[in-house]
Amino acid sequence: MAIDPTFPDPRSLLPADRPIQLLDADGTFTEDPDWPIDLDDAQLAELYRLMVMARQIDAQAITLQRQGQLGVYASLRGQEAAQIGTAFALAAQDFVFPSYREMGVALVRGVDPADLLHVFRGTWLGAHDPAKHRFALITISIATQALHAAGFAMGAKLDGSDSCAVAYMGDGATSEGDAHEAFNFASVFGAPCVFVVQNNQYAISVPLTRQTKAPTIAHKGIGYGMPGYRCDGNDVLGTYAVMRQALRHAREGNGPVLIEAVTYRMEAHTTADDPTRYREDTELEQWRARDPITRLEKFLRDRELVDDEVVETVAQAAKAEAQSVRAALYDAPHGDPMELFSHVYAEPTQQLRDQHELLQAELQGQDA
Amino acid sequence: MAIDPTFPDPRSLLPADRPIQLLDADGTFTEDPDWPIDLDDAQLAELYRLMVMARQIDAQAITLQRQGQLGVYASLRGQEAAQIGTAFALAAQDFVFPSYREMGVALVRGVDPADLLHVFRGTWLGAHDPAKHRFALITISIATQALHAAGFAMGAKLDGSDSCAVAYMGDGATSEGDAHEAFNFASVFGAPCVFVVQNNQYAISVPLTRQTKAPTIAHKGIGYGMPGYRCDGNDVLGTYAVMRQALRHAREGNGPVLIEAVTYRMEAHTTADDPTRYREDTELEQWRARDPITRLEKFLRDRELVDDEVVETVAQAAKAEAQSVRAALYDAPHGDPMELFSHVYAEPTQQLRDQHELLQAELQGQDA
Amino acid sequence: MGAVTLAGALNRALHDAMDADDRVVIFGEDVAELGGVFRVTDRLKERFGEDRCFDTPLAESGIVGTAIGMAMYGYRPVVELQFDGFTYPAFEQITSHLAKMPNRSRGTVQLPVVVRIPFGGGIGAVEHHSESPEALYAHTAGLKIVAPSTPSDAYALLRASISSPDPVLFFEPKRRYWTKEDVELPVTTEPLGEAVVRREGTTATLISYGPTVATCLEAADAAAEEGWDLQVIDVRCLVPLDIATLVDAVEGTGRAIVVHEASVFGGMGAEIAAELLERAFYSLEAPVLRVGGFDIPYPASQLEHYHLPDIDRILDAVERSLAF
Amino acid sequence: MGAVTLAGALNRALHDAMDADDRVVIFGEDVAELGGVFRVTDRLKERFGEDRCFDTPLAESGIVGTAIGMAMYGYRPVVELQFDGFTYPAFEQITSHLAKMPNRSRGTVQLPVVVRIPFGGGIGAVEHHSESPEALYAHTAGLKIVAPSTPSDAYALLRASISSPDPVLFFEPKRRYWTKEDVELPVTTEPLGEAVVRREGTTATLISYGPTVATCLEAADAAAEEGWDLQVIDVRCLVPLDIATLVDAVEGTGRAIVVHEASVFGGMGAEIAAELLERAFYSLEAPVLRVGGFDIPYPASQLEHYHLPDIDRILDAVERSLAF
Ligand SMILES: Cc1ncc(C[n+]2csc(CCOP(=O)(O)OP(=O)(O)O)c2C)c(N)n1
Ligand SMILES: Cc1ncc(C[n+]2csc(CCOP(=O)(O)OP(=O)(O)O)c2C)c(N)n1
Ligand SMILES: [Mg+2]
Ligand SMILES: [Mg+2]
Repeated sequence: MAIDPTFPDPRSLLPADRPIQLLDADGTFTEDPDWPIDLDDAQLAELYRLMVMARQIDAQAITLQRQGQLGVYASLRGQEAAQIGTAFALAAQDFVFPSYREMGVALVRGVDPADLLHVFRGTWLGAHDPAKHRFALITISIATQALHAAGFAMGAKLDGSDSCAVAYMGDGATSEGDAHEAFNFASVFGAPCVFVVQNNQYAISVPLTRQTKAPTIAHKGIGYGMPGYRCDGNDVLGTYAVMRQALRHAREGNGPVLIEAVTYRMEAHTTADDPTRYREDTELEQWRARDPITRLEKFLRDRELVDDEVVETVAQAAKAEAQSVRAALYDAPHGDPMELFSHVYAEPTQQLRDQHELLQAELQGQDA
Repeated sequence: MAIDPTFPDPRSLLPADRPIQLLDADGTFTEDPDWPIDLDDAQLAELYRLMVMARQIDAQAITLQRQGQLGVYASLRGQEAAQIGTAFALAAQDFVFPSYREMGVALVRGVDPADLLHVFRGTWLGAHDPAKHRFALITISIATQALHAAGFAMGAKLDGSDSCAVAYMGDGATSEGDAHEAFNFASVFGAPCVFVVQNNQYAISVPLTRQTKAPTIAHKGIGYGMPGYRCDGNDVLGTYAVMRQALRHAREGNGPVLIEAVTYRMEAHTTADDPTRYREDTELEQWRARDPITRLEKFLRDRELVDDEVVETVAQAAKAEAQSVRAALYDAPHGDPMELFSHVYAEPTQQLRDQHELLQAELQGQDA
Repeated sequence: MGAVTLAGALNRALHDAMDADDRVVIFGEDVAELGGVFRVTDRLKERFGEDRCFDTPLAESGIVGTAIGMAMYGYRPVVELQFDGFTYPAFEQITSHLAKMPNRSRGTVQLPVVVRIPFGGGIGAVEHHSESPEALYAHTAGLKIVAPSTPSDAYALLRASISSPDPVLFFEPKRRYWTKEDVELPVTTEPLGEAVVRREGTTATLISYGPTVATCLEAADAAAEEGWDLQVIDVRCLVPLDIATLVDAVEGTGRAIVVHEASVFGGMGAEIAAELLERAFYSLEAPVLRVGGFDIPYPASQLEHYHLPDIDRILDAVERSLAF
Repeated sequence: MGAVTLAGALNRALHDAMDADDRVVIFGEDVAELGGVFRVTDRLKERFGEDRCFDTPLAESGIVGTAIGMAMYGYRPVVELQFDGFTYPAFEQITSHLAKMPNRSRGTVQLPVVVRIPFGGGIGAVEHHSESPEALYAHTAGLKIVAPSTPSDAYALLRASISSPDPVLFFEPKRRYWTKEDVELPVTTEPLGEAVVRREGTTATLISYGPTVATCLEAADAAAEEGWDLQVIDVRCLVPLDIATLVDAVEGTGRAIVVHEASVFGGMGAEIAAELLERAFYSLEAPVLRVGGFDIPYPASQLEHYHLPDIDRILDAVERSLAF
């Protein structure tokens, strides 16, 4: 009745007392032999480029929403390191199951950001092919995608493949029953799955203290027999190193890992939200000082991997990309309404055929 | 971003390496200053009486089912210490939210066992008044009652009352989303709630290893910032001591506690189940040697609180009680079908009035 | 008299109910600090304190499940599920417990719980924020299902729901939150289960509830120009359903069209049509027709106007009805 | 030819489907070691190994949610939810994902998942083990809903469901698991979406599915003694619903009665009645009547026979229909 003696010391599943951090808020790098990184200069520069790009497109999306071009948009500002560091560690064969805030991850996966934004625009419910970039459609029902990731990973394991599934989710999402069931299924089946919780301190207006009394979110791992890693989510080298280790752990058949990336949502929850109702500017200031891009830039400048010119080039490229996203969306026509009836079933039912006709008649009536 | 320094060492929330045990399988008592007990001789004898009673009525219920008097029955055999030890620590004002296997708890609360069995008989969906003994109706949808307990405890806290809510559940139940949400709500609201998980090693045919890879179920507590206590569920003094402490913790405003009582389901899952399909006799033998009643009896004999005569008297009383339960059920008439339409709403709807009439006509037609 | 929005009327109803009975407590996601994503619970925390109006973790089964426990303790919880599409995680607690507890306990346990649900489309929202799941709940005995269409009804019916000894799912027509009405609150509480004739008419009867009642009234106005005199009935409560009023209406006009946003297949229109068929068979001069959303997943917002029943679709149905 | 039970036919269908396609995997609570509480998955683990048939933790949302992920990987999961009343924890995964994914992904993601659900009452079970929740799922576009009534249909329709590119909820009439039929398996697979006339007749049409088809046939036999010649239609698939066959029938007899165990209010009978009203208006000599369970929580087992539709209740409805 004692704990199985072959079980490694359960305490080894707990996160360390302080979050893993390789790059501090000032951009000072401290190596940690437990969390090695293997990035060459070009890769470091690429991380920087991706983060700047993400921020720029994000800003463009907010503008587009203000101009009535998007229905709503959920900004990732402040979370660039958490997203891009972790996504950068993925292998091509891995499959990502995002929430609605993962434009940074999408960028790394090569998904066209305009396609993602078409969903927020309301052109279509889904506008990219998930199989192509191994990046699922965004998920709005909180935490439900974690189960899809667990199931995908169970499939990968059955099939003997070396794909990992990765679920991205928020701090609030950890409260849902589905998060729990996903952690548990992945762990019971030893499935190669990594759960990346971006703890951005809020679920809309609800702060973390109202979400859980756990010492940290990473402390939830032990309850499933999976390691919980906790890292500074604004340190792109830290998030990369931790994700790299988590993927290796999962890929080698050791089951899932829970990662808590401690970060902050610098913008409103979505463009529909008014955060002044529930949080103080001073908090924002504190986090601004921990900006993930600034610190990476400092680090790269110190290493002379980046100078004013590079910074400018990257900024211009990001602006150009944002501009092309804008062009793709601005006043884009809406989709073909007759496609509403497609893909409900492989073959339309009698009702769908009738309704197809009805809508066609309505549209012709309006034209007439 | 470090763990809140005012937070006590999170590791203090973890269970000890070995389950808490005061009375070993041979009935030898070892005091533990961390888990004091305060029972006088009469109370010790009462624990014994209740356990014998529970076993006897349980056996009677199985017989009644075999004789076609109950539709189905879920035996608690083997779990008497887990149930009666914990329930014995309850205060009158506490409120119990059971699953379907808690006849032992019900006995301690003073619920008429015949009333509980009427539910398994199918006479009514619920046959006792939950408010009277502060014991809710049995719950069959796994883990759902844990949320009712959490909500009740939230109410008690808002009201400034000193009631605790207690949810009983199985090891399998810990896999459901509702268990997770209940642990979390109780903890976030600091509600006086104790979750008693009777880990009887199986959920129907599914063994614990297929239910969770957690080091132990008690290790789930830390993920909610609540202490996880793990005890030998076949030691009635241990379960009592642990529950007493948990209730004190909760009642004093420290929030919920998770208790794992390690025990074994000696019978089939229910009378409809065939356990030979999924478990070995040798396992049963091992657990028979850890029987909760035998060990308490040994202890009481050693203390000279019980002798052959007492044992005989208690056995006779239990048999008499089981006999009266049998009498209350055997060939009892079924309920009044016209009551089916009552209590659906405080006032019946038009449909219900029509259907009431329809059924009345049908019954008259049959009489005619 | 002042112009009151539907959201404002709901806020006032919550306020007045909390004032009248200190067992009324409000909780859900973002209801306290933020005042709800639609501000329906605005300032209630400030006014009544955080014991009476508080935010919960993000878990809908948790919200309804703990509301049940709180009601068993003696409170009258009024909880919010943030959007229609997020009621589904709470489906088991609603269907297996909230609905059944009074009956299975033979009346010894009452659950005076109100679950508020902003529902329906037309606000340009993303997925899962525009659903009309009322039929998914109306099929389960034990739940009252309410769906107001005007500010004064929103007030009156929410007060009645909070006072009801039965559990109530209260569907708020979210695209009508900003609809205004000149009315002095409080208005008298309406009993649950009474439909109301919103407009008298003789050509045919439009039957609706929630957000599409206004659409039906607009359709009736437009129809007047074509010489059709349409009656409009606001059902208000789907359970209990006021069949007498509906039968009365159809006995008058001989023709009925049920209008709702939900997909037609298996929607409330089916139940209403089936009831009218049975109870007003000889009065029906045409089949009861159903106008609703298509039998498809709720579409992306730029396409939702194709999906939602509008004046044209309603009048087309009137025409089809008249052709019988 | 040999006598095959309905449960046996399902077991054989699973076996043959696994044999034919090694992407077919089976999981759920107690399906592997135990072979399912009704033994429908008996010996599949022994035959195909524990990679193809395995037990899961006790969590229904988990079962359906991981089935979706597995299907996205490329498998064809056939999962079991142990009882009708335990489908509700999976409601969100079924309604918001399983049903919608193909449409929202514009066909790029297919979800060939079958969810097996033993459903209905009449077996003397405890609470939540006798529900008929089919209407709660049929209202959501994107799901196919199948409910066989005979062993050979059970085989044929389960094979068709597993082959279907669309997600299917497969409702198994649990009180008919032991019904026998003389049939040689495999039988040819039936396409999903075709009703079948089980008995020809001219007086009136009984329309049913799943467990109550047999009751209807018994009622028709009993009615024959009274000189009534009842037609019996087994709908078999609720979605897609074979309306043409139903309309045909009603054009023949002029009278229809829909029979199911589910509560009448908001049940499938409403949809069928509303469709027939609209599509066969001039043929109806009486309203389409509905015979079902009462609008109450499913009762305790000793009282369930009062609740469930039986021969008397069906014949009483025939009489009422004929009185029009
Ligand atoms: C099941 C469900 N409930 C409620 C919502 C409404 N909602 C959208 S986002 C959100 C907060 C999510 O917080 P978190 O998980 O921390 O992610 P973040 O938005 O901070 O990235 C809520 C409550 C939802 N989308 N899904
Ligand atoms: C939501 C739900 N799913 C499935 C079931 C079917 N079922 C009844 S008991 C049981 C196993 C429960 O195991 P556990 O929680 O360990 O309790 P035990 O029976 O061992 O006391 C299952 C799967 C159920 N009752 N409720
Ligand atoms: Mg967050
Ligand atoms: Mg168990």
